[in-house]
Amino acid sequence: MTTRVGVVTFPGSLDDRDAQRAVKLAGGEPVALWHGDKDLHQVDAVILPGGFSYGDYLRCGAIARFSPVMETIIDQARAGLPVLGICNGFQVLCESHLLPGALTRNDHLHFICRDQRLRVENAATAWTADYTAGQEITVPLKNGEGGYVADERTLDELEAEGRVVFRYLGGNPNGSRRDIAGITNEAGNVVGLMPHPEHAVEALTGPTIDGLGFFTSALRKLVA
Amino acid sequence: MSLDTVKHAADTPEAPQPWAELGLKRDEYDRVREILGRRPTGAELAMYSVMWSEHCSYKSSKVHLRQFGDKAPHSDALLVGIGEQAGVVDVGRGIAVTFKIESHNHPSYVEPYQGAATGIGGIVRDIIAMGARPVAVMDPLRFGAADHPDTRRVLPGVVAGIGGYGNCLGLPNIGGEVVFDPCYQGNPLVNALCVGVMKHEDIHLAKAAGAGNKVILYGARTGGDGIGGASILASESFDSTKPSKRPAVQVGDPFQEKLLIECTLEVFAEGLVTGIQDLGAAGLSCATSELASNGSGGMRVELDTVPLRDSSLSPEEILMSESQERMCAVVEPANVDRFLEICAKWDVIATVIGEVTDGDRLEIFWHGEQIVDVPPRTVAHEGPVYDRPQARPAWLDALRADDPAALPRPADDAELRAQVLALVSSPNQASKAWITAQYDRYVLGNTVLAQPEDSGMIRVDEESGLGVAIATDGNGRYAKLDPYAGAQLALAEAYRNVAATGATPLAVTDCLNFGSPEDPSVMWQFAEATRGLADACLTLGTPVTGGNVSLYNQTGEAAIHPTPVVGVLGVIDDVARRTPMAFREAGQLLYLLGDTADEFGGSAWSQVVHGHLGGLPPKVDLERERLLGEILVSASRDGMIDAAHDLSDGGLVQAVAESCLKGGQGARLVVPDGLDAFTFLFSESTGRAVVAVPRGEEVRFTDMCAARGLPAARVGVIDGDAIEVQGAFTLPLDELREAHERTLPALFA
Amino acid sequence: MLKPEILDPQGQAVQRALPRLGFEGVSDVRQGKRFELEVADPVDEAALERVREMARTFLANTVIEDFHVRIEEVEAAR
Amino acid sequence: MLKPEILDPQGQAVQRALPRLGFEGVSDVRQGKRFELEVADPVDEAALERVREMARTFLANTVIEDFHVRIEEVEAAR
Ligand SMILES: Nc1ncnc2c1ncn2[C@@H]1O[C@H](COP(=O)(O)OP(=O)(O)O)[C@@H](O)[C@H]1O
Ligand SMILES: [Mg+2]
Repeated sequence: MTTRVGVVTFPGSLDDRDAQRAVKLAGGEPVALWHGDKDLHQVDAVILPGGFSYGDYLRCGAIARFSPVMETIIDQARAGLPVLGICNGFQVLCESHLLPGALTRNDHLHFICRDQRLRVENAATAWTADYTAGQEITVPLKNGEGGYVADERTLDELEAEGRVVFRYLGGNPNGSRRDIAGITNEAGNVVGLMPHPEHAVEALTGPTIDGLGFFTSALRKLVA
Repeated sequence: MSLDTVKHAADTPEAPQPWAELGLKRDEYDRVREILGRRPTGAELAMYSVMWSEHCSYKSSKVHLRQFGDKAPHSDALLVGIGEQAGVVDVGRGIAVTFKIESHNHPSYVEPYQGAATGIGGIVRDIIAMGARPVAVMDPLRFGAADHPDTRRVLPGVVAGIGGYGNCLGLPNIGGEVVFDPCYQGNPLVNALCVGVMKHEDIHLAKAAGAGNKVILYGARTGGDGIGGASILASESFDSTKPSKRPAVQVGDPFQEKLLIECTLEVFAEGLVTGIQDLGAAGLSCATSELASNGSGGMRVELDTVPLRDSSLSPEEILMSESQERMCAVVEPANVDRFLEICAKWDVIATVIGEVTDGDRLEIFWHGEQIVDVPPRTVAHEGPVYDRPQARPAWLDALRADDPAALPRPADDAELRAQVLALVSSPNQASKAWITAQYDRYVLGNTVLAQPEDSGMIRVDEESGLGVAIATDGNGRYAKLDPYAGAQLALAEAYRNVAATGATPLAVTDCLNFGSPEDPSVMWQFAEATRGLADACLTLGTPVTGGNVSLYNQTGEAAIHPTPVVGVLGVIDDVARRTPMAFREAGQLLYLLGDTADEFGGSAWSQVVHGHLGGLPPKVDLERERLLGEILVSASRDGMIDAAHDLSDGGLVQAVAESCLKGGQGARLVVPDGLDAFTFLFSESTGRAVVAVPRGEEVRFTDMCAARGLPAARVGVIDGDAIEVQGAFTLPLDELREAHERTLPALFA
Repeated sequence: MLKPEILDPQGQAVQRALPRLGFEGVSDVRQGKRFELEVADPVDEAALERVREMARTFLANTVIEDFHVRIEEVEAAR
Repeated sequence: MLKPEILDPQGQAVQRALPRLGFEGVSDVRQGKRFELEVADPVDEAALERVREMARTFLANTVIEDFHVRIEEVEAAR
């Protein structure tokens, strides 16, 4: 039986099809989930994709966070369901308080799209098991509000508990505190990051295929 | 004053009307009266005045644009030709592609962010109205001098607006242009191109056939935006108690547009639509009259059912409003419920505002009273047509006589090297990364090539790898020297850019940006350019499928350079065989394809080094372009080249610099026999490209060129970490990169 | 704030979300920007005029936005 | 408004630009959001509390932002 990975579409989601393609290339079965439907249709994991849910009006992810599907996801995530939030999805996870901190306007005030080098700091989460700690990968980054902020105590806690999953290399692209590109919750099942692994799964269209590991990690973990 | 009904208009033939303030000429107003057999109502006057404006009726350009149809080369690939919102091209495997370019110049000067954003919004709606899913956008831009203070206001706003809207819609930006020239100071050009993909059977045309079918307006509520000056006059003269402030600026809502795209594609997919039309310029006036006119002719609209954002709007204003993110569909009664259901799913407001009738009149009612009763064709398609006087400009001979041959050339190798650095760091030739980094090029996951490349390339079929490539080009300096040749050079360059990536050019869209048509010398430029483009399209076998005209780009007496921007679309059966521009592997040999002559009229060198514009632009040789294109496509198909970059402004050295920087590899260049280093590096002769040939493929490649009669000179090798022109100078890549990349951030960051 | 006649997509999105979150009875929402400028000296009429000028030429885009300037004591600012 | 300890790049960019435009003497600029909610009924304490709740849970992200709520008569609103 193949592993079913749900990809949520909110009004304004953009990279939902890309996330589905990445799941398929990794050998899983993508399942489209609709924001207005509370039912997760027996998926084994969920991806909150990139985009501009509700136009990113108010704050990125703020309106999407209150959608019916998120109610279920928040419950299930607390119970251990693997959840990956990419870019806008990361913002939704922070707004939902599944992950601490918040994402703010890039310090240079521009939207930025570039190929970004990252270091995998934690290879023990549900979504990074196929990497090794310290490994460097390059995947696209594209956002206008990607600056990760949290108070010092939270930052120290994240560091101490090894919950910083990715750090920017080769220049901080947005003013994120401590070069943080992605984090996880205490249990390691919920991961959020600003860069886009789903855009680095095919040599033809991505700068690398370094992103594939996210999706194979989750599948392997679930099958095991 | 009370409602100006049809009956009231018939009863008060002598009531004064503000036709002049609305932009109509005396004889145009008289024609409206003649058509109707009475004076128009206020609402009718509003409709005629916007629909007969230059922008909507193409009244000055129509007689010239006809050539694109009359001289169109035969093409089996053309499924829908010129005349619809956008042409449709068959790319094989049952897939069709539609693409079009449009201008949003003036609004972007007034309010750069919103002007540019709504420019993207408008062109995207054109594409969805054809039934296609938009898959990419491009943005050819022109600004005033790079260091002018107002450019600091306009450029960052325009770029943020294009990014803000396009990124939020989820459309990758795959290319465009950025050109600076003082002639665009008060008239920046913001052109936007969108490309969409559909199945052959899904092509939808804008028409309202079938009496009883419902007319549904869906999308944003109608507000008072974009009515501008006309509305102030209209509402003041029709009813002076109304608040007269109507914003000329339209604000875009990309989120609403994203919903509109998904919702529209879903109603198409379920076959619920008989006819469809986007609301752009002239809003409901345009949509209702064009839908009716393209159908059987009759339509009845209850204007008071239109959902409003501002309840104080008068019927005239509702008809003229250019509120964004709206569409109009014609739907069979049996499908209406399902249509509304899908709209509700996407949170899109949808309202039945009328129906198709079996008459031949467009009738509009306001709270039960008739305020419009017109033959729709007379509004939409039978506007005035002018063959305006043309005169070859008096200054042209002097300009052409000012030959760049007289300009001093570099005296020694040190000066040559300095001029290369000056060229690659000049605003027009410098890296555009500061701009393009603000655009998402990855979304949708099908972008195979994006900036900086010769063309953008998108995969349209994941199974087979079928793809399309698009490039846009235009050189106002060339066109100023010779508009006929200038338009052809724009086409030739875009064609060459598409071929350089390995795609076969198929079709053309164009945006003709000119000054005032009432100036005979501008009109002459326009006539020359359209004639040149039509002739060249015929020779190259690439029909014009659609486009846009933007006139009155003029400050006082001074018009912009004539600026025809040409977009070429090509097809490639497997995107895995694309040819990128980066030099990637040391040891590969570099060949210069084509002939290099001493041609510097309108060149980047003459502009950067001497601030000069004069002489004649480089010679056009379309047969050569076609041959070069064939060689580039064959070489890509047979794996004979690893990189290709077309030569255009800045010449060979600019192209080599870009390919080296992109690939992180240096190059050793040798000046071929019969050329001096200066001409070799800077000449802008057309029909040329530089290619990198892998070791072992040289013989096969050069034999092919020789057999087909294309000159191919070995000019160097990929090697090291500098550009070295043997016997002249060496330029380390680091120094080159710094010079190339610092310019725009220094000006605008 | 955006002028009343200008479309405010952000405010609209917020307004549409409110009933879903259980907040009824809000008939319109408009979203704008708020700037807090800290100036050391007591704010006299001349200083205020300079701030207004700043708002007119720089902080607000008067093509589409209105603004108003208000003085707050530091304690009251938050 | 962003909490004082959170970096405000927009406010900073504004502050840095001011001297270039000839406006001196502004020691700090912070940029935040302003919402105007229109409610029909007279705003009593219960209604105000609902608005505060709305701000706390939705309009502001209290992880990084502070807010305050103020009543304005419609005429005074602009
Ligand atoms: N405004 C823009 N938006 C997107 N891409 C752009 C823009 N301006 C330039 N580019 C891209 O930068 C690259 C270099 O531009 P240019 O030198 O004008 O190309 P060419 O000379 O081949 O036409 C191209 O890939 C072009 O598409
Ligand atoms: Mg090129």
